[in-house]
Amino acid sequence: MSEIHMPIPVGTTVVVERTDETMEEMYVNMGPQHPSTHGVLRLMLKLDGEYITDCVPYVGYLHRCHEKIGENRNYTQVIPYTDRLDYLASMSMNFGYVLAVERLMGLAVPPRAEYMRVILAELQRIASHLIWLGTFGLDLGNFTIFIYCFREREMVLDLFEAVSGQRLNYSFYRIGGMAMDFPETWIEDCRRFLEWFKPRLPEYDALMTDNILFQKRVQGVGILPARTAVDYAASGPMLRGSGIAWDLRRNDPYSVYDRFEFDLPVYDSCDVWARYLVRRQEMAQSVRIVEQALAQLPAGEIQAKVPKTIKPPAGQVYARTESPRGELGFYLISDGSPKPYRYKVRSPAFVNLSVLPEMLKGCLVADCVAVLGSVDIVLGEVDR
Amino acid sequence: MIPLSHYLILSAILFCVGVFGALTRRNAVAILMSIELMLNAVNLSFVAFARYLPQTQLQGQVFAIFVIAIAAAEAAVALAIVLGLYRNFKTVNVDEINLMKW
Amino acid sequence: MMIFADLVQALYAFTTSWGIPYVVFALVVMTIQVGVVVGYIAVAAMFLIWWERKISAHIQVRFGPMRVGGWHGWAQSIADGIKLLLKEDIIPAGADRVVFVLAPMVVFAASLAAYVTIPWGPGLIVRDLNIGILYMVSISSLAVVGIVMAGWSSNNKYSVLGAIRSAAQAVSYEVPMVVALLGPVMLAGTMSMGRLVEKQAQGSWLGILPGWYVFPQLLAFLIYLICALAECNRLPFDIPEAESELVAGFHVEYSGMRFAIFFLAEYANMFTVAAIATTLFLGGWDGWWVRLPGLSPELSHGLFGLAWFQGKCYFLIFIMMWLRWTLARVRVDQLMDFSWKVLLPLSFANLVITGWVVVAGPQGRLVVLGILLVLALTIGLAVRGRGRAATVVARG
Amino acid sequence: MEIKLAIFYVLAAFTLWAAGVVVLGKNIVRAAVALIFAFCGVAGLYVTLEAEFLAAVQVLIYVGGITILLLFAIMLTSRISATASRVVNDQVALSAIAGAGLLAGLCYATLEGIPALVGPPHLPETSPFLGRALLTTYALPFEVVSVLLLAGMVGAIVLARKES
Repeated sequence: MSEIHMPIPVGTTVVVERTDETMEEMYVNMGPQHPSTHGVLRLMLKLDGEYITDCVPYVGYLHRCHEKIGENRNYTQVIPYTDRLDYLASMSMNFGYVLAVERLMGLAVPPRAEYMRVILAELQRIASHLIWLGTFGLDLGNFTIFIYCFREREMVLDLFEAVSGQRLNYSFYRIGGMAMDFPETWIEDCRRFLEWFKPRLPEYDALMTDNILFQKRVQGVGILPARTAVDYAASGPMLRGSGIAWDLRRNDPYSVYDRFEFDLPVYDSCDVWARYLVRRQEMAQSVRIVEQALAQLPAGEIQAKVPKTIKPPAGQVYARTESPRGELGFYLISDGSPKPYRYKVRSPAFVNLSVLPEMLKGCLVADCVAVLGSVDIVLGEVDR
Repeated sequence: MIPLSHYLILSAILFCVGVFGALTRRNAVAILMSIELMLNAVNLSFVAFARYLPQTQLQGQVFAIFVIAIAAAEAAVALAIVLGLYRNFKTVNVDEINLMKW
Repeated sequence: MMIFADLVQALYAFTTSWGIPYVVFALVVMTIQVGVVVGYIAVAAMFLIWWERKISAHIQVRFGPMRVGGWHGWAQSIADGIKLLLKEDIIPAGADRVVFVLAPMVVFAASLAAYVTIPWGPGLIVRDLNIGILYMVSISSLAVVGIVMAGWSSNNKYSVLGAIRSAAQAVSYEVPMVVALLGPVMLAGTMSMGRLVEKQAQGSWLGILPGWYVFPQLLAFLIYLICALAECNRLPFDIPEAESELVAGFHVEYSGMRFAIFFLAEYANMFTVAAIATTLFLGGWDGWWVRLPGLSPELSHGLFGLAWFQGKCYFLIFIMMWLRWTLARVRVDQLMDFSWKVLLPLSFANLVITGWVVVAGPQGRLVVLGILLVLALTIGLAVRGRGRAATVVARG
Repeated sequence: MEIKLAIFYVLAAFTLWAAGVVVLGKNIVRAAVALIFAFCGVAGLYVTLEAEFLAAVQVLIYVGGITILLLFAIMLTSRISATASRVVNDQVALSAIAGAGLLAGLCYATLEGIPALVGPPHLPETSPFLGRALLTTYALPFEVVSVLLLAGMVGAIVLARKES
């Protein structure tokens, strides 16, 4: 048997010799074409029977030089590229980027635009968590929840379509405001959706949370101690599932998040179950935020005055927002020209993914998909 | 009616095939399989006698059941031994496992 | 059924009158029987595939197939079958060709052979073997051999993992399954499928309930159903082919016709286990019947029996499908734990209690006592298994 | 009558062919598959001997249990994509002689030592009889076998588990 060619990262212990394999020590290549790697992630698993003794994630199959492209476009032109980062939460990506540019320019955004941003970002969080819940159910063999979640997500996408004309890559946020105001009756539609959506959450509970088989699959699996989570700079639901109450919307409030009342779901059992519950509760909290924002929504302008060609003063900025997956950071250096001198994305999914091998050691193959599902990666963001 | 000798000779052939296999195969699992063949051959004789000697009150079949039960226990233990061998020697070829030889 | 026997008699008289030897006659009868069974499996499997798609769709607020054939896409399975037949038959380069080709045949032959002793109606059975239920159990245990062969010969690690899982699962679940089946066998005092049904048709429980063994043997029935799910590799026990973990498990390298045979065998197996459960626990073809106008009582009974049997079987299959589209998949170690630590002790308890009741005589009180004891055990175990909730540290 | 004889010959040839593959087959998995066929052939022979119960038990235990275990062990111990270079050891000739000698002896004993017996045309149903025999006359061996099985199970677990 010839040895297969594969790049082996320096410092890893996985050595690939296929000639001598038995079930006692076997290497399984999971992905990039695998139903549960959520895209083109590739995991090299070292198995002892069904138990995983080592795991190396290989990323980069979706790399498209996002950051280099960003340095060759002007500030406004980068917005559509950010859509493609986390294509399941494009609104949040837009949000983070325009916030960074606005901080760089020292630009104040009209209040109505700020509220619109929060409403859309929280709806986006609901949509993103719905996809996560559906695919997580699928990973564990429950197909029905997938369809249920997609039904609700379609409704969110309808709302987004009514606002922006797009269903996936919205490019709706603008530097200094929003592209357009909400269309007529949109606010009523949104309220109607929220009223419809709230009773759906107990339905998901009945199908997933309260199901003993599901609980057995996720409890005590993929343990991520708080210390390890902090060491790896994990963020978002990963961190909150490890018992650390850290949410940028609360700990480093941006936009108008300090004006809303919402709970921070934190669970400290550090397993897949905790991360599941965090995301599950976050959907309810997002509904609360959207409701408050709709109630407080002020009238007025939606776009600040910005020059035709945006030339931020020379300097640097790091703006971070809480995307559905965790801390999304945009780091920009301006040299006063219309294009960013340096543009860097701190992508939450990539950082969270790096903890995966820690969580997988000693797990079964079946747990692998559960743990990976609980990380909630989007390869567009991981690979950039 | 098929003569009893047919069954007995078939059983004898099967048994000897098993003996040959048990003596010649290198793989421990294959040796085990040959032994299972031998046990089956014996069972075949038992059942044949039970059919042709009704005055024995189906003793042959009863014994065949015992043989099957013991074969199951034997297989389980033997396979555990094979696994243990494999862990220690990284092979299950019995002629390579010769630590006790000098 | 008398009609059936009469038919065979008439055919025999006809052939002998033409001077055709008995061998030819026997072969012809056997061929017809096999043809009928194979035809039934093909049609039933196609129906089940379509039905499962409809059930899953309606559980998931969809419609499922709606186009092919007009009314609710009834011809979808036929179209899919034709598609699979016309697909390229691929054997992977590294595969062990002989075993690879043989594996689907073994699986299908196993599920086909089990149909021999299914009692379709009063007297309507291909061969009423006196070891009927044992035969069915042992023949269906052959299927796992085919699965292991498929998994190994594909030369794919996912399929090997699937095969290993399948082997472990089959070995574990066969034990409680057989022990659970012993309950009704002990009550009836026979292993023949036909006589098992007749015994149930004659008796009655507490004067009002039909004499089906599901009432005194509720626990055995539930254990059997769970084991049957595992035996058919259905969710929540479909770990040998878990698509989100092992892609497709043991049949990951199969395509076209060979895959179709695996698929067909899966649905044929579902019917087999439903038929076993119906025969042993739900009284088989036993049920209410009237004489149809213009037909002899025997024929009407036979037709009603056929309908009852089919109805009960498809009801059980519906439950299996319902479970599949509601539950999550269990993990391989949980599967083993559940079999050895829960099902096996329960089935042994059931066996002991049943034996005690059988020996003690047909006293209604004892039976009820047994049921209660067993139910208490079940509930106790189920309650004990409630999951622990994670601690919440939510802050307002 | 000739049909039964023909069936016997077919089954016998099938069983012996499968046994031959078990003993001489190069590929260990194919040998195991052939072993399954051999077991099924023997089960068929049991049916011709009107031992249906034993035939079913044969399929259930040997095919559904022991061969699965064997395949399990093969998968755990042999390399996943390798063919064995040499399957037999150096004693082939000696073993063949021993086997042939044994066969000759057994055939001689069979043909000369055992009278041509003629059984009854049909046996009564065997399973009730076997059940009664196992729990009365053979109760002690039955219990001993069950203890043996338990010991075997415990032993197998102890031997196969990893020290961790």
